[in-house]
Parts: sequence; C-alpha cells; structure tokens
Amino acid sequence: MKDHILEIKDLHIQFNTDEGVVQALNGIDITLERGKTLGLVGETGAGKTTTALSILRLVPRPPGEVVRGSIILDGIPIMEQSEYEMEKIRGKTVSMIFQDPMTALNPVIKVGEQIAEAISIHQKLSKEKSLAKAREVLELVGIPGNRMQEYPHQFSGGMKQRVIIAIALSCSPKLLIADEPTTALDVTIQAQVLELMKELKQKFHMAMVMISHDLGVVAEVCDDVAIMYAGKIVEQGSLEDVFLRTKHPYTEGLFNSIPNIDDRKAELIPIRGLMSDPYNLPSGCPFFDRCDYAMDICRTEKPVKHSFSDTHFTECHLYTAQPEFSLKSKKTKE
Amino acid sequence: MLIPVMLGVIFLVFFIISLTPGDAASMILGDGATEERIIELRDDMGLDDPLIVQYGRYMWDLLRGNMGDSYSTGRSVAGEIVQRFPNTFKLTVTAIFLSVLISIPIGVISATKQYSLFDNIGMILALVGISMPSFWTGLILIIIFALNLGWFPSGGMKGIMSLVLPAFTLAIASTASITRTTRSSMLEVIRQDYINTAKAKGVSRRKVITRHALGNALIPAVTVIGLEFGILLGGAVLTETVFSWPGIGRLMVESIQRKDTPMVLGCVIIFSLSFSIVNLIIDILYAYIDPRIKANYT
Amino acid sequence: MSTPTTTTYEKHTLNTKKKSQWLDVWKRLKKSRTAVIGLILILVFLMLALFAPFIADYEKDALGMNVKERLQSPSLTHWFGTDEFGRDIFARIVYGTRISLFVGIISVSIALSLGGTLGAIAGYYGGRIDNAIMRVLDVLLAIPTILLAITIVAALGASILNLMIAVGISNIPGFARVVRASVLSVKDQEYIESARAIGARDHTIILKHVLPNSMAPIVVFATLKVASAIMATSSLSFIGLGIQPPTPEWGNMLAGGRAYIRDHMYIVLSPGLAIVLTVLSLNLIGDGLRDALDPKLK
Amino acid sequence: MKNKLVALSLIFLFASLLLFAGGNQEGQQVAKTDISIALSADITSLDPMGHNDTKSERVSFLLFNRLFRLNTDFEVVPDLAESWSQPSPEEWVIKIKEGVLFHDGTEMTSEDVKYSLDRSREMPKVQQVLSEVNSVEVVDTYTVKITTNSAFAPFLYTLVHAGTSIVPKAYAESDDKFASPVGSGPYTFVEWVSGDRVVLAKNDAYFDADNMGQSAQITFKVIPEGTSRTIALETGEVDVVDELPTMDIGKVEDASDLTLYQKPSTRINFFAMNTEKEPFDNILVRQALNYAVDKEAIIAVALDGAGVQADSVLAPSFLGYKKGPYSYDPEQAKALLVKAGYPDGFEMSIMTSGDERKRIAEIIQANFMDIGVTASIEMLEWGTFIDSVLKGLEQSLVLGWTSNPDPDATLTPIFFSGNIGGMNFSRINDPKLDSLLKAGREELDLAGRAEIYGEFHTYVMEQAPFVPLFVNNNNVGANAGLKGVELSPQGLWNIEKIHY
Repeated sequence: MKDHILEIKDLHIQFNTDEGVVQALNGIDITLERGKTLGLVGETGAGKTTTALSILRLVPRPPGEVVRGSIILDGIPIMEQSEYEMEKIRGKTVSMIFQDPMTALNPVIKVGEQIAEAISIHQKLSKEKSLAKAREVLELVGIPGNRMQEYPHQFSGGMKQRVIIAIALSCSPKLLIADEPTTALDVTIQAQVLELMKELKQKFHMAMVMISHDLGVVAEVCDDVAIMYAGKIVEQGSLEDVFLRTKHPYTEGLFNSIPNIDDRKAELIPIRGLMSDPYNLPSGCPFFDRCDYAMDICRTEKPVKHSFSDTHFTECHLYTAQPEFSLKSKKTKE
Repeated sequence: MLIPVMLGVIFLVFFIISLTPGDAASMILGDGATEERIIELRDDMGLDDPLIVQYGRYMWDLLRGNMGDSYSTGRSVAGEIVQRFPNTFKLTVTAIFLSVLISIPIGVISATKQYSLFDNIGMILALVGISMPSFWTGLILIIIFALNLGWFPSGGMKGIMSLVLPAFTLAIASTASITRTTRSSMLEVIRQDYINTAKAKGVSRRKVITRHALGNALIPAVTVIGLEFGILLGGAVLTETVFSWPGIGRLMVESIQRKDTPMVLGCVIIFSLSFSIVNLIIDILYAYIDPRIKANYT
Repeated sequence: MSTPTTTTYEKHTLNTKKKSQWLDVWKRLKKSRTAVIGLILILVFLMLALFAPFIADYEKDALGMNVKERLQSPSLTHWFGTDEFGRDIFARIVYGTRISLFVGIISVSIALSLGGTLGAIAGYYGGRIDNAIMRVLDVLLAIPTILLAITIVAALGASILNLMIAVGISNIPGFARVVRASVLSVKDQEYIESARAIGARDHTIILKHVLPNSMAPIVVFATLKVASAIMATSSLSFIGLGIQPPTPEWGNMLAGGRAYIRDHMYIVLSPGLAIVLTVLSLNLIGDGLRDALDPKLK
Repeated sequence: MKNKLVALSLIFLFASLLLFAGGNQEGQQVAKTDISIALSADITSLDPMGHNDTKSERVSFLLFNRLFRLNTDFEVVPDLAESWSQPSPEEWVIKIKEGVLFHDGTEMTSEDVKYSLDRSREMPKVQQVLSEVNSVEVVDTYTVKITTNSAFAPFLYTLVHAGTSIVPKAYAESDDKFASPVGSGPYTFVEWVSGDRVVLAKNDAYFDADNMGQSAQITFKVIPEGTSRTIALETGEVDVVDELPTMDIGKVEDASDLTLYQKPSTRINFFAMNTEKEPFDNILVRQALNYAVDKEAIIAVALDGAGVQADSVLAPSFLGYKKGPYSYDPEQAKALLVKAGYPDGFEMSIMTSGDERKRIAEIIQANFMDIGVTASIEMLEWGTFIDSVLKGLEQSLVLGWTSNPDPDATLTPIFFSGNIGGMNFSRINDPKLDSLLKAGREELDLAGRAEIYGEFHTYVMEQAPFVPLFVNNNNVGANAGLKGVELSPQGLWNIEKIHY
C-alpha cells in the first residue's frame, strides 16, 4: 500500500435545481501518491471542477449535494470534518488555483493583503510578519515585492495568475489543485506559468491535481491521467498508459480532435454530437450516442470498470466481451 | 458635470414654472390693485422680458444668493429655504442612515441564506415595502403609534421622538430597495471566483462574507443608495405633509397651493441641488470602496 | 425582386423565434408562485375596472351622497364603510381602480413612446446625437422623479390630462436609458447588419428589427413603471395636485379621509390597501418577468 | 477594507450624533409660566402690514398696538388712543397716550402714527383697509388729524385692523424688514421658525398695566392637521387649540382636563348667483334655490354639525340683523320653478375653490338634482377662481366671507352696484340696495343705522341673490387649568390674558 495524499472513493454529487436534478459526479474514484501529479481531463461540464471543489468541500450547498462517497485527504476523512476544521485544512493541506485569473482575485483588496491573509490564518502570524512573508512568496513567483500595495486590476493576466499561485503556495500545501490554470492566458504566458508551477512543485514537493482539457499541458506536467466524461472517470492510468495504450473510445476521440504537431497534414476528427443532457443522463453508457464503437448493450447498461494493470483501467463495454480489443486509433502520440 | 447639469435643471424648472397661468404682479398686489400699479410692478419685475432674459437675471441673482421674494409673504426665498432646509436634511439623512443600517445586514443575511425562511420573508416584506405609498404608511403609523399607543407625536417637530415616525416612514421604501439590491449583488458576488479563492485559503465563512464579499457587494448598493436618496427627497414632500414636518417639502406644497412661484422654484432647485450633491458624494465614495475607479474628485 | 422575399422570410423567422421566446417566458413565469399571485391580483383589479358598472352604480354609489349614512363602519351593506359624505367606499374604490390603471398605463405609454424614441435614436445613431440626448436627459434625471411631476402639475394645473403628462414626462429619462441600453446591445448583432446590408431604412431597422429584439428589458421596466406611475398618481392626488374630487381616486380618497382617521380609521385603510395591492401585483409580475426573461439571474 | 469600514461607520455615527444633538435642544418641558397655542397654519409675515390673515393677526396683535381695538363683543375701545374728536364729519383728531415705549425703548410719537398709517395705505396686502383716508397730519407730538374722503360712520372700525398697527418709523425704515419686529405690544419677538413655531416673550415695560401679558412666554405651534392639533392638546404639548376640528368638539367637552370655548363667528358661507345671467336674472328662480338647499346637511358634512344655519347675508351678531323667510322645502322650490317657467329644471354650473367649499358645492349639487336642476361643479385654483369671479364668468359660486365688525365693511363691497366687477359677486344692480347702503354709511346715530340695515336685510333676502348657508362657530379647546381664555366673533381674543 503506497502512501496516498488523496483517495476519492465512489463519489456521487448532484445539483438540485428548479429545472431538475443534475448528476454531476456519478461514482468517481481517484488515488494520488504524494508528490505526484494527476491530470484530470475532460470537456466542459464533465465534472472536473466539481471534483476539485469537492476535495476542498467547497461544492456550493444548496444546490449541490453529496449523495455518497468518501474523500480522504492526507489521511483525513474530508466528509466528516466540521466546517471549522475544514477551514484549517483549506489553504494549509490543500490549496486550489482557479480557472480565470481575471476573476479569482478580490478586486477591492490589495494583492499583498490577499496573500498575507492565508499566511496569517494558518501560521498565526501578526499582520506585519504575514505581509513580510507574503512579499517573499510574491518574489518567489517572480513579482517584485513592491507591487504588494497594488490592486489586482493593476496586474496583467499572467501576473494575476502568478499572484494566485503565490496565494495557493503561501502555506506550502501538500496538495495543489490547479483548475485549468493556463486556459485563460496567452500562449506565451501559458508556458511561463506552467514552467513556474513545475518548478515550484519540485521545490515544495507537492502533489498536484491538474485539471485541463488540453492534453498537451497534461503531457508536459502529469504523472497520471484521468479522463472524465459526464461525471465519471472513463479511463485512468499513467501518462504512458493513457497516451500510448489508449483504451476508451472517448479518450481516442480527444486525441483525434487535437492537431498533431508532428504530422500537420493529419486530419482532425472531432467527436460528433454534444455531451448528454446532464439533467437526463441515459441509462446506459453516457457516451453511447457519440461512440463509433457503440453496441446494443451500451444503450441499456452502464459499463463497469475494466483493469489492464494496477494503475490503468477504463469503463467500457468493449473489453467485457473481448479483453484484447484494440481501438482502430488513427494516430498515437509517440 | 455638476455645474452644467444644475444650469440645465434651473433652466428647465424655470421654464416649466413660467408656464403657470396667472399674472405674478396682480398676485403680489392682491385684489384691490389698480391697473397702473400692476403695470408698474410688471415693469419692475421685468415680466414682459423674453424668458431667456428673465432666466439670465434669475441666474445672476442666484449666484449672489438671491432667489427672489415670496409672492405671498414677501420674505426672501433664500432666507426661508435656509431656515427650512436643516429640517429636511435632518429627516432625509436620518431616514437614509436608518435604511442603510437595516437593509445592508438583512440583504447580506438573505443572500447568504438564499431560499431560507428568513430570505423568503425578508424578500416578501421588501416587495411589500416598495409597494406602500409613504403617505399611507405614514397615516397608518400615526394611527398605530401616535393615536392608539401614544408612543410618538403624530406630527410637528419637537425633539427626537417626533423624528421617529416620519424618518421611519420615509425609510421604508428605500430600506426595501436597498435590501433587494444588497441581496442580489451579494448573491452575485458570492458566486465569484475570488470568493472561492478566499474560501480555498481557509478564510472563515464569516470573514469571507464581511471581508471579501461585502466590500464588493457594496458597490452596486452604494449606487442604489444614491438613487434612493433622490426618491427619498421626493418622498419627503409627502412625508413632511403627512407629519407636518417644517421642511422644504411642505414649504413646496404650501407654496404651490398659494401659487407662490418663486418659492416653488427655489424649493425644486434646492431639492435638485441636494440630489446632485449626494450623487457627487456617492461618486467619491465609490472611488473609495472600488479601487478600480480612478477618482477624479480625490 | 429578391429583397422583399428575403425580408418576409427573415421577418417570419424572427416572428416565430419571438413567439417561441415569449412562450418560454410564459412557461417560466407560470412557475413563479409570486408572479402568478401578482397576475391573479392584477386580473382581479382589471376585472373590477372593466365591470365596475355591474358592481356599483357610479352616480348613485360612488358619487351619491347620503349625509345620514356618513362615516359608517364596514358592514354588509357598505363593505368598506362610508365616507364623510355617506358615499360607499367600496364603490369608490372600484371606480378608483379605473382611474389608477388608466392613468398608470397612459402615462407609462407617454413615457415609453417619447423616452423610447429618444433612447432608440440615441442608441442607434450614437455619437453626437447620443451625447446631446443623454446630456438633456441627465438634466431631467437630476430632478427627483416625483418632484418633477409635482412641478409640472403645479405649473399646468391639476387635471387628469396634466397629471398623465407630468407623470409621463418625469419618466422619460428612465425609459430612454433602458431603450438605449437594449438598442445598444442588439444593434451590432448580425441580423441587424444583414438588414442594413439589404438596404433597409434606419427607421425600419429600428422599428422592425432593433426594438422587437430588445423588448425584454423594456417590458420589465414598463411593468415596474406602471406600478410607480400608479403610486405617483395617488401621491399627487393626495397633496391635491392630481385627480380632483368628487372623482374617486385612491390618493384623493386618502386625502379626504385623513381628517377622520382618529375615529374612523377604516376610511383610509381600504384605499391604501388598494394602492398597495395594485402596486405590489405589478411589482411581482415585473420581478417574475425579469427572472423569466433572464433565467441566468435565478 | 476593514479600516475603511470602521472609518465609514464612525462618520455615520458622528453625523447621527450631530443630528440627534440638534433635535435634543427642543426637548425641554414647558414650564407653567409659558403657554403654547396651536395654529392651523404658519403665519405669513411678521410685518403687521404684510399680511391679511387671521394667523398672522394673532401674532401682530401681541407685538403691536393699534389706535383702537375691539373687545370681545366687537365694540371699539381705545388702545393707543387717549382721546379723539370729530371737528367735522370728515375729520378725526386723535391723541395717543404719552409714554408708550417701543420694544427698543424709544417713545412712540405722532410721527410714528402718521408714518404707520401712510405706510398702511401703500402696502399691497392691507391698502384697502384705509381706502377712505385722504390724509394724515401731525398736529403735535402726540396728536394726529386724519381726513377721510367723505363722511364715513364706521371709520373707527377700520383703525382696529392689524394693518393699521403703529410701527416705529426708525425701525420700519431700517434694513431689518421685520425679520425681528419691534413693536409696542404686550409681547416681544423671540423667534419665528418658519413652518414650525413663533415664540414671543412678555414685555415687562408694557404701557397698559391693565392689559399686561400674563404668561412669561407664548409659543404658537404650527400644526396643520386637525386631529394632530387635538392630540397635541390632549397630550399637553399645547395648551390652547385655536381652531378645534369640529369632529373633536365632543372629545374636548368630555375630557375633564380640557375646556371647550365656543362663540358664533362673523364668517358667513354663501351660495351666490350671477343675476346678470340666465336663469338667475329671474327672482323666482333665485327664491326657488333658496328653498332647495339643505343647510343642515351642509353643516353636518362641512362642520360635523357644529355650526349655525345662516338665514341672511350676515352673521346674526351684526348691527340690524334680520332673518330671511326661507326654509328647506324642495316642494316649494319646485313650485317656484314651475312659476318661473322652468318646470323641467335647467342646467347650470357652480364655480368654487378649495376642499371645504368643494364639499359644500357637492351637497348643493345633490340638493339641486332633487328639484330637477343639474349642476356641474367647476373647481378652480383660488387665484384663478377669484379672477374669474371678478370678471363675472361664473354662473354661481360658493364662497365664505369673514366680515369686519361693521356691517358696512361687508355689505357695500358685496351689494353696491358700483362694485360690480369687484366683490359684488351676484352682480346685483338694485337702486334700493344702493340707497340703503349709502344711508347706512352716512348715518352716525347707532339706532338709526340699525334700522337702515334691518330694512336692508329684509329687502336683500327678498331679492335673493344669495343662498346664505351657515355661520361657523369659533371653537377653542384649552387646558382646563388655563385662565383668561376669551373669544370674540373672530376666534381666540386677548391672548395676552391667557395664563395658568
């Protein structure tokens, strides 16, 4: 048994809205070793952010509701903590970087104070000391300390994301969750920020959950990859497992729909159709109507987990009947 | 911005008031006046000059603090307004403080407990609150608290007790709409990413609301407070009438009944000026609570 | 010759799109309990206004005096009691509904057509025209709405027509702003571009394409403004500047009954409640419509 | 952010404190040496010649003196006048008391009297009061001679009007413009808070020991709302209510700690017909309408029953008063209409202004409907109303008239043919009325005048240009512990005598 920083088991979360019930997460299992990075990949609405928020227990309630499942973070059962205990965990054991740096900073509070706040909460430092420490962290992410006194609107997008990273790292958390940290940034800035994150991750020896829909980003920073679709993890494994030994048709679809830098002439094949209506998930496999390999059973029965190794598994009917089935994949990344 | 707008306001009001039928000179001189005296006075007052000339003269006098003399009492309009204005100020400012003190906490609690019983009752009351005409609310409060319970005087201005009912009456509508705005902007704010950022830092729930959410939610609330102040000034006309409060509002109604044109003009101008100044203050306050706005005033 | 076919086709699709949009809105509106309560209430008032002659006789019940039966408490014969002339308060409230709804709707129509035109022109043409119009409106906005209405009525004299003009004019800036904003939000969309591309004239574009597609916020605003126009009407009547007695109007009923509140409080209770319920119902509908038209705010 | 909030709340708190501190200054209890009197409207001016309304008059009477004054029975008694004589019917020589001091300590002389009377004839609000005066001359330091245009019997009555108050010449010509008026009266000016109150303090140097002010301070509180006035009286916030709302008469009567004072007034309310216009040129129509109006109903609605029915064109308290022959009799009215040639009635309009008169008009409208006459009510703003009436645009009108104490002061403006286009509301032009009025003005003997006016009443009611409606009562409510509360036909009188 390895030492896991994070263990999510059979997590079901739904949102009860006026229009109906949205089943956001339908049985998620994730395990992550200390110091490792997990890439969580999927389309918008697949449940990546909900998964991330559930680790901090920040899924808005109402309308969100945890139906069942457990999350163990650094040995602590998250679901059983009081709100007060959670406040001590957030920012200290686990921090999160949100998707849009433009909106993730409080516009009316000075940047320095926003960083210092976490420090003063978790390290019980005086205001001056927290600010001094915040300055160090700010400089660590490459921003001159004298900009502490400025407000977020005086920063560019990339700078803001650095500030957010500074906030997240200010108390040296054991797990960092990054929700598409680079999506909203210019491509050139993206690389810088990713580089910074990799560097800091090494330095602090953190585990990380990197949420992204960009497989390139994932390939660059992740050790393990989990592919999400309609509130389920349809395939999970090491980077090599998923990238080289792709098992799930959806994963294959994702690879087919990104440009191949090595083969610029290669045809892009988008996944047809749209993700199923989250208010009304089909009784069988949710990917059924978009899947090139769909069979009759897919319409009626939910697929079950099929393991290929200790780390690599998928949820697809294809392998129930023929374990040796191989996708007709057009391109496979080297 | 203030000065051109005020010039426009004065011209507009001057123009509207000039539509009043009836001859100012005969109004001042009364029933027994001779034709000659009327003509003489018309000439003195320049009533036969073009409107724009009369406006120019009025502005020139106004700049020197002279708003003319009342037709019915002959007293200086400016003097009368100076005497009455503090009373209106006392009433409206108390009412706006009352509104802010009540509405912001209720709005915040409602938003943080959206769809709770508190929220539902609060929002229904707020809606009823903006639907109640202040003069009626005033009458009902008089019936309950002055006539039946005898806790407060039913009118007049004598000590702090007499301020309670009129200020409360005046505050109801603005309390209701500031509550509604605070709630909805709070709801919007607490869905923002930076609130999640704060929570993810481990900031306690209470501090998330007071430190992170409120500061942002106040920005639209402050705008509404400014607008409400205008509505409040209008409401003062009615509230002062109901409660016999010796302010500018009642002066205006009485002057209208007496056809005392210069006094009506003076009252409208002073109301509009107060409203504009309040909005200026709001703008400054705005810059104070929202660092994104580069204040031109500070 | 292809131009007409394109436009008819386009209009057709737009219409069906609009129809289904309003159907959606209706469906969502029906789901809101408060909006339905508002609709039922306003329907009741509309019925009262429409069928007033079947409920009570105008001459005999609403105007006819019976000094021997004056100031009677509510009873089976006089549901809401009688006033100082011995007139039936219920009958007067029923006929008052007609006045209030009529004045409310007409004055909002005035404001909508004048303010809407200004707003549409300002928003559509932009630039200097926009600037000029908005500066003028800033002046109007600097005078609190009800005060502007009072000033206009004070100058023109109290009559139902002048009242509607006053309330209408004082609401022009609000409508101009809303229409301008919504015109701005749709004017650069593609179907407007395409209409322009096929050579449609400006006023055709504004009337046929821009306005219908920017209707949603205008409808919400108009609904809420009818409520405040009704409130303004009764406020003005209360201070004697609105509907003149003996015509029954809620505000002047309150003004007339005010002297009797100490011993006959019912005399001010029912007219006030009538105002509150009408205004509340319109506010409920307005709120409901806003939510229904803009579901993301929920 | 936190600091800002703290700062903001401090500002709020500070501002509120300021506000409340402002409010507190007025919170002290009124001692028993001070009295306060509720007025239904604010005064309009502190200049005795700058107003012509009863509220301002109350204050002017305390601050200033006139040459003569009226007692509670409306008899002329000397005030500043020491003695007077009439060398010829047009000449009045009046000597004032010596040693009368103005509030600023200067002594009053005949210069002040001349100045004041001349000023009175110039000031728009009151210029009509002394319209009969031709000139005022100074005879010696304490004597003036006034010459009238013609022999004018009721002349002394004109000198009781507040507009003939004697003001100090030096002060009146100063720049103060009566902002803090200086007079000679039993009370001195303290403050006027516009729309709220007027405060006066006792003048210890008052010249007339018999009529010294009794309370140390008198505050007039403006309380426009009737019910609020009564409540203020009940709670002790005020000690006297001048115009007690009629509906609260019973309450004051029943309360053991309050006393009700009543006296018929000189204010008469009437319905006048324009005798130049059809069908009111027909005397039978005018008489018919005199039978048609239910005055009891009007009194019930307008005065809550607390008034006196009017049976002629003046209040009963006037010299030579006689009742007219009419009573409420719709059948008689119908019969007269038939006789007049209007068996099916006719259509007409009633012009008036103001809420109370509107209520009266509405009842008249209903009464006329019973005899087949359809009346519409035309409500005009006061100024426009008077304007239209002066031009004779109306068919009929409802109006009230507060009379000066001498019958001539009311009857000549209203019924003299020379005043058509003026206050002759019915535009009646009748030689007999004219000659009776002239005789009344010139007859100096009281009994002779009474006889002349008696004949006038009989004749005018027969001609019926008016339907007299009612005479108000003056109703004053006061704390039962108060002494010296006196009423005249014009309401609260001799206020300086009121005290605990």
